Amino acid sequence: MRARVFVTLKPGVLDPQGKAIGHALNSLGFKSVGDVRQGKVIDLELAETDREKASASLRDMCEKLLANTVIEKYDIELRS
Amino acid sequence: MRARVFVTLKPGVLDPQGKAIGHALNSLGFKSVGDVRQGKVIDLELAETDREKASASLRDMCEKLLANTVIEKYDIELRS
Amino acid sequence: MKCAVIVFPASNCDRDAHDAIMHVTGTPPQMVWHGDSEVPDVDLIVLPGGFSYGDYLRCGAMAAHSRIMTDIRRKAGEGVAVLGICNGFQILTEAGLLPGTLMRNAGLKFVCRPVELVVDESQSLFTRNYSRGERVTFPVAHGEGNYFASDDVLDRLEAEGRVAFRYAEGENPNGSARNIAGILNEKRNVLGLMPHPERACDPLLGSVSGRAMFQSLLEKLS
Amino acid sequence: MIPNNIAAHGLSADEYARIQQLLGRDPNLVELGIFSVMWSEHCSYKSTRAHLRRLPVTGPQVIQGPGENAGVVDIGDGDVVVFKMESHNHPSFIEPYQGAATGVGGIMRDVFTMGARPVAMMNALRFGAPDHEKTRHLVSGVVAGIGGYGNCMGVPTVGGEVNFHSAYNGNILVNAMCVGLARRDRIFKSAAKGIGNPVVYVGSKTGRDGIHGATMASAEFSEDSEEKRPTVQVGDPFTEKLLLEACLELMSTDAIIAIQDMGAAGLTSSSAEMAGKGGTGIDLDLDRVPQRENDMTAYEMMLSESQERMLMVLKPGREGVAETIFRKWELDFAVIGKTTGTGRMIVRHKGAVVADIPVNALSDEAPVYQRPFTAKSSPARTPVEIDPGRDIAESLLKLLACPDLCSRRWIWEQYDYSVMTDSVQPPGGDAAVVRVHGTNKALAITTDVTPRYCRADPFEGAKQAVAEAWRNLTAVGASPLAVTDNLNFGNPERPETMGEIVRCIDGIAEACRALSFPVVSGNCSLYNETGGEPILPTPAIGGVGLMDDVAREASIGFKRNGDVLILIGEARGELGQSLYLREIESREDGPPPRVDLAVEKRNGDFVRALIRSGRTNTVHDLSDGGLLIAIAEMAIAGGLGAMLDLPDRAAPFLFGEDQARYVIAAAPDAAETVLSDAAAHGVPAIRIGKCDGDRLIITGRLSIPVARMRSAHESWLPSFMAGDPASRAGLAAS
Ligand SMILES: Nc1ncnc2c1ncn2[C@@H]1O[C@H](COP(=O)(O)OP(=O)(O)O)[C@@H](O)[C@H]1O
Ligand SMILES: [Mg+2]
Repeated sequence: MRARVFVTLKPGVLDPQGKAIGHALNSLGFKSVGDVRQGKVIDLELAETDREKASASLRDMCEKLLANTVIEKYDIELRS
Repeated sequence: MRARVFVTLKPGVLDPQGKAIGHALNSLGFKSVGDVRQGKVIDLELAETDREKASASLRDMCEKLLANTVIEKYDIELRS
Repeated sequence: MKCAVIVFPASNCDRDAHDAIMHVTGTPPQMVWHGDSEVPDVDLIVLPGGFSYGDYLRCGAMAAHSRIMTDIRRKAGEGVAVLGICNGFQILTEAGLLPGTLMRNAGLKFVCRPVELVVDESQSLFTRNYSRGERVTFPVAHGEGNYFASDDVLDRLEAEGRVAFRYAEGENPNGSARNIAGILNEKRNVLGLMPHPERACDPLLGSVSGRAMFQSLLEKLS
Repeated sequence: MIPNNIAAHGLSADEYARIQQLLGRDPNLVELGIFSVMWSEHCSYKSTRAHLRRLPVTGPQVIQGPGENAGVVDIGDGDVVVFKMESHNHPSFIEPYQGAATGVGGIMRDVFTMGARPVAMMNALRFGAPDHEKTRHLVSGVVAGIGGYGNCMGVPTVGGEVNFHSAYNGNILVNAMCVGLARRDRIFKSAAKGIGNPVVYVGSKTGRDGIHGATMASAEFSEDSEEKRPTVQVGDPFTEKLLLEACLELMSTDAIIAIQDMGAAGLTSSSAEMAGKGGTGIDLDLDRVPQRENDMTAYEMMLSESQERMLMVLKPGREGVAETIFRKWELDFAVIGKTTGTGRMIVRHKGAVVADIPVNALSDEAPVYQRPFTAKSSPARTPVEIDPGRDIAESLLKLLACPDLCSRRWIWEQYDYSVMTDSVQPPGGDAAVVRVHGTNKALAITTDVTPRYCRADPFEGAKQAVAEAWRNLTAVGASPLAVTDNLNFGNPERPETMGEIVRCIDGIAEACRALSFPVVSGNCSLYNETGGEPILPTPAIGGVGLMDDVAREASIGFKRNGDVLILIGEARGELGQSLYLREIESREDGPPPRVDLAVEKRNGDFVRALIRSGRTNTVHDLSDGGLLIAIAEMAIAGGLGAMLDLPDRAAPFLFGEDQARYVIAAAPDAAETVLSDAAAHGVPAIRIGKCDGDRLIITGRLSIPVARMRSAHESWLPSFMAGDPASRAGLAAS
């Protein structure tokens, strides 16, 4: 099974990089760009066929390692 | 309109981060984890209502700034 | 004073920490491999700077799960002194031994330069040889030293006198909240800081203001 | 073999015929690939080899000259310094971050392969004109890449050089130098000796990274999907750091017979070179090579340039010791073959022999060319006409802020220059000073070349590059030891370019010989040209010197009010090819300054003796921008002004780039001795003022606050770089 995990900053946590990207886009002439936030996406191959088990295990991975829950939240997407 | 841009390494390009994450997950006991690849996700607010135009503009942003097309590819997702 | 320096994969200030401790205290610390299950019986554990696990995913995130960390957590709980410098600080926050986290520098670039710090708290194992308000110069060298915590946590750190070092006004190299450069845990036996005291122990290198930290520890822990 | 395919592999018809003759048959595709990389300019030095023989490479201090992974020089007490410089120009233009990062990784491997721990990195960079559309993007990516790799390795990057010129618009130069320390009796080499010894692969897995561009065009790959395309090499400094520690750990045992990093042309060149040098044959079994991708072909594996890999020949029976160490560091380890007595390189894949080539056909039989060249004659030494009415203060401030003279702080603050706690002189001075850990000795390191001089007069220009490196080492108090060079030029098949190569090599040879400054390692990077426009000839010189007592070092910053300023060396007012001409008069012409090597040596030896005797610890050599710029830099570095009393106040005197000169500052009583000593040694020396206050003053002509000079000097690069969206958005390090 393949899975995709999104790790993004919690709302309210300042994202200097996202802000910098927004500025850069504006100065490149993309005037319609407003707020920008940057996060991570992690694609994993799992030797697991049970969706429930895969989900649970991914949540566990996020809590333990993939996200820093002081500032980040995560979302899990199972694929195929 | 809100948009999400995924920037990920092209297949075949070495992903040292992904490799290290996979390794770390394995040694944390997540034995079912195989290949891992890490990418970026960029969420943008756009003051644009036309989906076509938004898409074109996002592609342009990716080519010009958001992705390093020598080693990365991008995918665009329009939301709402 | 018995001391251990932990070596993680791609620690790179382990030797510098070793030498500074040796230089100031006269006793060489033991170098302890991250894969070991136990730290020997010591008075001070140092988590050195570097790029443990390449700083991949998040700085310090993978090292925080090293085998040795279980014992470090236990010993810290028992009151053994723990000093995390730079990457060591990042590891301590990732391991939950210190609150908050270190985000990417506000300037988005790695920054290496000597910076002026103000000692904000001299009541600790680590800082008792400094006086409060004293200015010291330590080099920084990091890409992710921008200290972040919620306002409550920051208020509490300040109220409890747990901000050990701040960047002097106008010197903040990374955008860190309230100019915080180093903090103590609640029991005040764990210190994490981004600047490098071990690079400030030799007059040839421009500053010796790091020595007082190792001297404080030596006097208190011997 | 299809003619197209031969051309796509960069081989000429004659070369192909020679291959057929050496093999006694047509090569197959794998063999063609192997020949193409081994006979490439990069690996075989076919255009330069005949000329490089003219360089002086020996001396009592030299332990290993050119020919191994890096040069080795004795620094006493059983210690040796190991160093080399290498280019990663083309990859850095394509992908600046990864190109520069893997350049750093590659040169570090060259040094630790020899058994040395890297202790310092330098980088010599050339970019296009500041207003060229790609320049900012390339600067931010290259600098981030160098920092990204070097910082993670924990090796301080302590200096370098940067120039901007439109001749580099389409071909930037990224030359990285690594300096390491080893024990004299623990040096490792690459000659595979003995028969039946295991050949071991360690480090990262092999992928389709950076496979020779020819693969794109060759038949076998024409219908490949996007997935199978060769890719840009991505560096993994984390793995390299583990590889470094693991290799040094293994080197402390006696398991290794030979070791060679896998650099350009990876497995092919490392195995062929080890066997070639050892006079053995080598058998490789590609099925045992750790692979990152599925279904890799033999061709791909032999040509892959995946980073962070090493090949070793071990003593039989020591595989276990080695494997334990590499597993501890969580690195791949595989026995992939053995040395043989056949003198052939035999490669097997999936049970079949896919290549069978006499080893000497790849090395000894590689082509060497005497390419035709036209050597430029030296330009006439007619006086350079300038506008005498210009305001000095304005010229000074303009020069201090110009791209080639302004402060490089924006760059070096992105490099961890203080890790390892031995960087006694960080970037910003004439040479970096790095203490030999745990001793009172120190190394001085510099990189130099002035390409505009080399374009005008390749011979004088190359002499100047060596002289400037030697002078920079001298200016901190070091005895110059030896040189590594990085010869960056355009297309050698053009006689004018070949002429530049030949004359530059002659100039280096002459200067190195005169200064007893032998060349112990180096690298050539040719074909740096786009659309028929070659780069400026850029023979970068990396110099290393030794100080016996690190406490006796000199630095450029003014230190005390009242110190007397003395100009050492003769001022002729040479403005040809000067920055003054270029920046103030908008002209790049005239002859470059003359280099009199005997005078250079005499003046330098005198200055070094002054530093060692403690008469001065404030010294700056004169180079780009001349006397007034040097004094301004000294004032800015020390935060202290000066009151000047000069015999001449015209631009040629103030901004001329005459060689063999220094400005020193000494306490008043020491200054008297300096002047009389100089007279006794026949060294021109005149008093030119004193350190004083917070302004630079030439009574009646000039009075500028040091703070004003500092802001002019410090602001250009940061404000220039602020114009790069990717840099501002922090995306350089993607
Ligand atoms: N790319 C770079 N990386 C680090 N330091 C650099 C770089 N370029 C220049 N520097 C430093 O800036 C200072 C001035 O450089 P330069 O003008 O080339 O010196 P010099 O004229 O003495 O050779 C030196 O200390 C040099 O090491
Ligand atoms: Mg100089």
